[in-house]
Amino acid sequence: MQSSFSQEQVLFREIVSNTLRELSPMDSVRGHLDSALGYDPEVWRRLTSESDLAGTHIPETLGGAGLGDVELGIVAEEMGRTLYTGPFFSSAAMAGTALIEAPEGPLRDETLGRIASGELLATLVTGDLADLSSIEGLRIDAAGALRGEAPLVVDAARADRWIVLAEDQGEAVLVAVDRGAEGVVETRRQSLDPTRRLGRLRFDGAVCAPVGPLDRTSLERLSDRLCVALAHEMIGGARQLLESTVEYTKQRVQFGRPIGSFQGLKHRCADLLMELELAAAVVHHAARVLDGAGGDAWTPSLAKAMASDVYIECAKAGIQLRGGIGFTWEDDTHLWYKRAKSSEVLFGAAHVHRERAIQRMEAAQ
Amino acid sequence: MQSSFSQEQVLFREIVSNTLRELSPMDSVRGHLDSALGYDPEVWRRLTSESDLAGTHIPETLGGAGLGDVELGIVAEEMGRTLYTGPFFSSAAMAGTALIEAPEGPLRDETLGRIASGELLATLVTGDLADLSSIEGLRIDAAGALRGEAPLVVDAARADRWIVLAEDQGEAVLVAVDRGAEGVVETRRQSLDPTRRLGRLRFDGAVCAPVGPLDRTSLERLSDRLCVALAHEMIGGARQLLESTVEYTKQRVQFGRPIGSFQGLKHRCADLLMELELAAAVVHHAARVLDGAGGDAWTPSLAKAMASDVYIECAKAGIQLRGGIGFTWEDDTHLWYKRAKSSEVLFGAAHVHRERAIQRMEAAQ
Amino acid sequence: MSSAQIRREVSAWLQENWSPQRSLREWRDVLIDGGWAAPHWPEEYFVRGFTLEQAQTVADVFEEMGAVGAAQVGPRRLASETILAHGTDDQKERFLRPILSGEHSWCQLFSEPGSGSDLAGASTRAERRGDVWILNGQKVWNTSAHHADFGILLARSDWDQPKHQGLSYYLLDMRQPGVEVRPLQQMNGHQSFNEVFLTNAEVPARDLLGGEGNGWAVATTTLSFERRGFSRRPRPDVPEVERSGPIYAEFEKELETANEPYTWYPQREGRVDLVFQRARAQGALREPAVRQEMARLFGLALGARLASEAAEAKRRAGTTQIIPEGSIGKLAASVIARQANHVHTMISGVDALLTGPESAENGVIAEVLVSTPAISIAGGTDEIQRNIIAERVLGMPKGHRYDRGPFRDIRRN
Amino acid sequence: MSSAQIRREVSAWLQENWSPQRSLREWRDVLIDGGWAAPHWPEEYFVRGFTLEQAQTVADVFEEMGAVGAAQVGPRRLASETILAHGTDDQKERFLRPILSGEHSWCQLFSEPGSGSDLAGASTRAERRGDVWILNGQKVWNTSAHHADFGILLARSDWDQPKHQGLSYYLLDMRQPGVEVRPLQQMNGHQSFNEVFLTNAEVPARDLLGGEGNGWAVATTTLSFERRGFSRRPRPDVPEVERSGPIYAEFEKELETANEPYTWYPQREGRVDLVFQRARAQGALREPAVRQEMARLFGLALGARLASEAAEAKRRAGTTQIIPEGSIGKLAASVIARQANHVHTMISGVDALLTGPESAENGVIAEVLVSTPAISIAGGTDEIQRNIIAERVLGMPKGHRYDRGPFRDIRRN
Repeated sequence: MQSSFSQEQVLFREIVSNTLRELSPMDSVRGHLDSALGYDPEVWRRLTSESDLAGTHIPETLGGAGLGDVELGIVAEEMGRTLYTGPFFSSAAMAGTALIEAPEGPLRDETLGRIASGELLATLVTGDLADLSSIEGLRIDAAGALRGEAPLVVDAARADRWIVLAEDQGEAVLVAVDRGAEGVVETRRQSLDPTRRLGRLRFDGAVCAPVGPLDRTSLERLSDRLCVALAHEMIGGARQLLESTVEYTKQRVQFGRPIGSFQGLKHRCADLLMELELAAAVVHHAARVLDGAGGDAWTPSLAKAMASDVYIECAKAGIQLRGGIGFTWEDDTHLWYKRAKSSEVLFGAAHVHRERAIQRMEAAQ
Repeated sequence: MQSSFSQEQVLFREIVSNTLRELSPMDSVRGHLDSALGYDPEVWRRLTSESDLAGTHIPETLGGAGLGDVELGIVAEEMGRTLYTGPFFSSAAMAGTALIEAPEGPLRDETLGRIASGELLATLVTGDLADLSSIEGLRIDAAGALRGEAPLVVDAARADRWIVLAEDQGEAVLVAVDRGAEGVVETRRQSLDPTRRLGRLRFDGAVCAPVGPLDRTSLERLSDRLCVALAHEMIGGARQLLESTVEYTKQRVQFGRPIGSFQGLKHRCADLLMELELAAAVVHHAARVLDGAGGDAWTPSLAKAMASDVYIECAKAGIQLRGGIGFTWEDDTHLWYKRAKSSEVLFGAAHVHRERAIQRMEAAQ
Repeated sequence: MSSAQIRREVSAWLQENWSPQRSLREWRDVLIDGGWAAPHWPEEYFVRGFTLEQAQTVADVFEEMGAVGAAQVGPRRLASETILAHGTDDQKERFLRPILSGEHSWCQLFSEPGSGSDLAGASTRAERRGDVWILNGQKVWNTSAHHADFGILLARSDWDQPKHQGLSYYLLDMRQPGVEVRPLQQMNGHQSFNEVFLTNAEVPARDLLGGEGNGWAVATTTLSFERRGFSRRPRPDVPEVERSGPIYAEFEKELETANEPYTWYPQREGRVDLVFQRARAQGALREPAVRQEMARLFGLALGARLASEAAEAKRRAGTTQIIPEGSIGKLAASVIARQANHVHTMISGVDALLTGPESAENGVIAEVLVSTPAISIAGGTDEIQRNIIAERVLGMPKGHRYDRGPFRDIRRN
Repeated sequence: MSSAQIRREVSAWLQENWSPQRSLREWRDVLIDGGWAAPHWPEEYFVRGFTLEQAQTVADVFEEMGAVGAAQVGPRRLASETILAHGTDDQKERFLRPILSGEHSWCQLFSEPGSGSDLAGASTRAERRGDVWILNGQKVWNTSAHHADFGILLARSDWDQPKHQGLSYYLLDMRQPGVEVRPLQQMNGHQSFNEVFLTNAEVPARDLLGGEGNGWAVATTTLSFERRGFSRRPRPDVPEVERSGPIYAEFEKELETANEPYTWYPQREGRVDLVFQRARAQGALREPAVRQEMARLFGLALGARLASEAAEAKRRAGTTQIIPEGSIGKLAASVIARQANHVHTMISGVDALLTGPESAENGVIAEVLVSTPAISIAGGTDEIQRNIIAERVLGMPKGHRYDRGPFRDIRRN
């Protein structure tokens, strides 16, 4: 029960899906979890230079594919399915989308071009990862230098360039800080989710290059777009989990029968599939709305909330229905579970987004 | 898994239970649903004059049994089980408890005595049935007369005497208005729950007799006690529903087997029983706390919220597991369902009480 | 034929033939003879063999021009589609036209007190005596049976066959002494259904549909149309052109009679449309806990609408076969209705104690509160939908069956 | 004997015998010979035949006086209670005393990769050769197996019997070449369990417990003690008297070793105790949606505590038989742990992204987030508990069994 994608979008998904399954199977993901980088650089090179995925939603004029939020969502969804750990989400989705929302200019355009080609890794730095439309915590001082702390930065250590959302005389601005700049203290932080790396950045009058201002609309749009991209990643993960769990229940025999023949398990899986289909429909719709199909301003928040809920439910079921083996380190299920937990709170938890959706509805009335 | 009651309390429950089952079986309840009174006066006479139930928690010196909230709860629980429709809850529990919380005095004492004996029916009248600790809507004017509207009054039409909670110069007071007093407009209202009758009372300078003031503590205690009494009624109803539903699933055969052998239904019933046992434990505990066993001030609200949730879940399951027959008028299940719906909102819905419980916890810290 | 072509052709035909001054009966004869009464039917039956999507285009043009279509609502459509699929030429000749014209109304006689979820467990007895089948038993949940002329009926003609193989499917004349219809009241006060008692009721042998012992296959066809909403009431759209003329009064009356059992169906679905305005009016928009539950509800409702649109598009493009994903939509509708009930209760607060015309929204909210339990039962319980989803969509293995072997040996109530 | 009498007697005996200057081994000998090591055991085994309630009184007095009791934590108590119930005199003579003294530690070897929920489906092979049983197979989820001296083990001694009748129960010496123990890491990083591989491991015939083919009945005894919490770690109460003396160091070390696998168990239960203070510190008390979920959690936790106190009282007064209501408490613990996880996540917000010593409460919250899934699996899954509640408490009928007949013909992985 997929929502209606165009022929091209269906084909695009198929290509992305096949590429990821081929290039980044689970043993590759697991093999790099503890490596210095946390991902296979060769796979990333091929995903960018051969498949051009990093430029999916970056304008063609800047070297990207010029596609929209629907296609960005498709990539995120398939990466969620395969639990891809490379820097796509931080660099292309987070930093990329922030720059796209900024006014055109040489620094923005050059950065976007290099993000698209994969030669430069960036990430988005904000003072509050729970609310992307907030500009608290980081500010430009009178001398034009950057001050403040970003306590949680996705892929901080991987980025060559930090795209920082800061406050400048009450307004939101985007500035760029290159790795190696003075006045930056970077700390690696221990992430609950081993597939999502985190760091802390302190800026004590760091030299930064202005990218441009972000007005209220752009800021909210940025938040909406990243929530929707993340929501895609989540429903991809949820679907993978549900499928693999159902498959497990068909194979696993207890009491002389496959456990998938027990009605208690069947009903739980049926409920999850229903919940997933509704969430997926809203998530896909939200991307179309962002792509200008028109629609209601509350869909991004509903999408994030619903995707959060169904992902964590699928993750809990994934462990539970596997029994003890699902709770072991050796089994893969816990990696999705941890991704579900980290995605649940990233960019704001479900209850925050439910409240925001109602606020948007009130504003629209 | 009953919480610990004393030997006397266990015996008391047994007597109340047997009495109600004998005097007020389901055909008697249904037989009187559409009658003018809505209950069998002969049954009420026997419950009061023979079993003294109306005086359960009224002081012995005034002719009651002098028992506590635990015993009041036991009566309410057994009446919830049998869906008793007589004026116990309005007269003994609601008006009775309000008077007990008021300072001693001739009018209070006389009224309590006559409530205990069953010869007088009273009910509690407040401006806001959603919040018993609110005194909005009804006030004593400069001439000492009662003004305002009580939009929802339980058993308004049955009462010989209305015990009214009103505001007098910023303070809460209890006054009594006798049926027939001038300046009172009484309207019968159509109740969703045919086992709980409702009316509206307008007082346009009605003559009233002062009973006495209620300070903040008494007012909150009144609210707590009635919430806990109602919560008992609710878990009684929930248990009856769960038991009868489980019994139905053992008898009803579909696909060549009792439907109770389907694991989907088993797991649902098991979850309901667990939820019910936890709710019942909290409800019983709340009564002990009120009776002075000591304990936390938030238990009454937790009790009301948990009882609401489990009652409505048992009611939904009661209909669902019976299939089409459960949705018919002829079947009894809908009467419990409607009682569950009315109890859910009476004295404040579950979310209101959950919020109140946390407020009490904060206050206690 | 393209959509534009169809539009042109239908418009031209209506320009020439449609007149609101005709009687309903007269007009329907013109309509049927003109071949526009059921454009998705095969060409030998009045019509054109259109796809459902093309047929929708025809309906759209009728709607735009204010023209009245064939009689469609209620169980009659289930009957006509099933007869079309399984009937003899004789049956089609006799039954289809009066259905389209509105002359005959029909009811469905499948469920029994002992076979609810387990429809194939029907134990109404059918015995052949010469040229006549004699029927004895009880049916239940029969919408419109009290004014139906005919009924489609499932009965057991062979008790020694396994459950699904001993059933036959009959076209029953309701106007006979052996058929007694009694109204059945629901917990929400409506009487939308009936019980039907059969005491030596008779069906001529020629009105057995689809052959003896083939009843389950035929019933499956009916059920597939039911699942796809063929018995649904038409949505109460505001007409786009002014409607005046005697035919409209007749048509409205026909609709009213047919729709009468369904007036509470929107309430059964939870009336999500009323939630926001009610929350605002009652001040519940100030309550964060209510807002949380509203957002959950709106998310589910949006998801279900989007998913069903996608499924609908799939269906229109495709065939008449059962899409098991329909069960996901059905299950979702239950979840949504329950959540809507919950939210309406939170919004109403103690006002939820009331019912009737003086209660909220002229009693509509109260009707929601006591009607939503039906949606997870009627037309296949939630439990059955979950089984279908698990087994047919997710491919999980079936459990042990207790109802194999000769029907007379199977345990039943 | 009344509680007061017991108190007097125990106090007097401790006054006379207890000294924190003794070595642990010395003291335990005194304790066992004095008859206070396991006061609920029958009189012929060192002890007094007390009820569990009386035994608790004894334990209370020990606690108050700071006296060290018998070695109790971990699977050793499951072993001792089972041997007491089913052992030969010889077995009781050899095994019970070293358990009480702490000399021997034990582990439980029941679960297998192929038999988790379905414990009776064990397929570890036991073959008798002369005076010795030869064991081959794999066990899993074996707490403390890496330092255990002995194991209680369930294995299949007859493949032609039905599932529950072909099992036997063995007392296995872990210190032998045929037993290999490998640690098993969980998703929360702890290694509380082991896998145990048996390759021609040997058990002398005299260490078969309860008779050949009687393994399931014996295992049921063990499981009933497990369900009643006999393997639970002692709660970390603050000692009521000052504790100084060499014996405490030894005792602490014994406890630490035995408790090491259980350090994350409080986190598995959700750490409801931390919720309120965390909510206040994080500012989450200002969020109404969080308050709602907190109230739900506290209600469930209060209900579970009260219900389990009531059940505990019943147990202490009564016998050792299985109380099926225990399954309600087990199921409730799962619901509570999940809700606590949810609430901790809401409270932490993006701080829930972190783990390790620099994360909230020194990593405890993060450990909650990745540990609660275990509680609904270990010691009988939620699904099994629901079956028990439905069938044994509510009396709902059992479904079809697929595992009848000779074990070798039953389908398995």
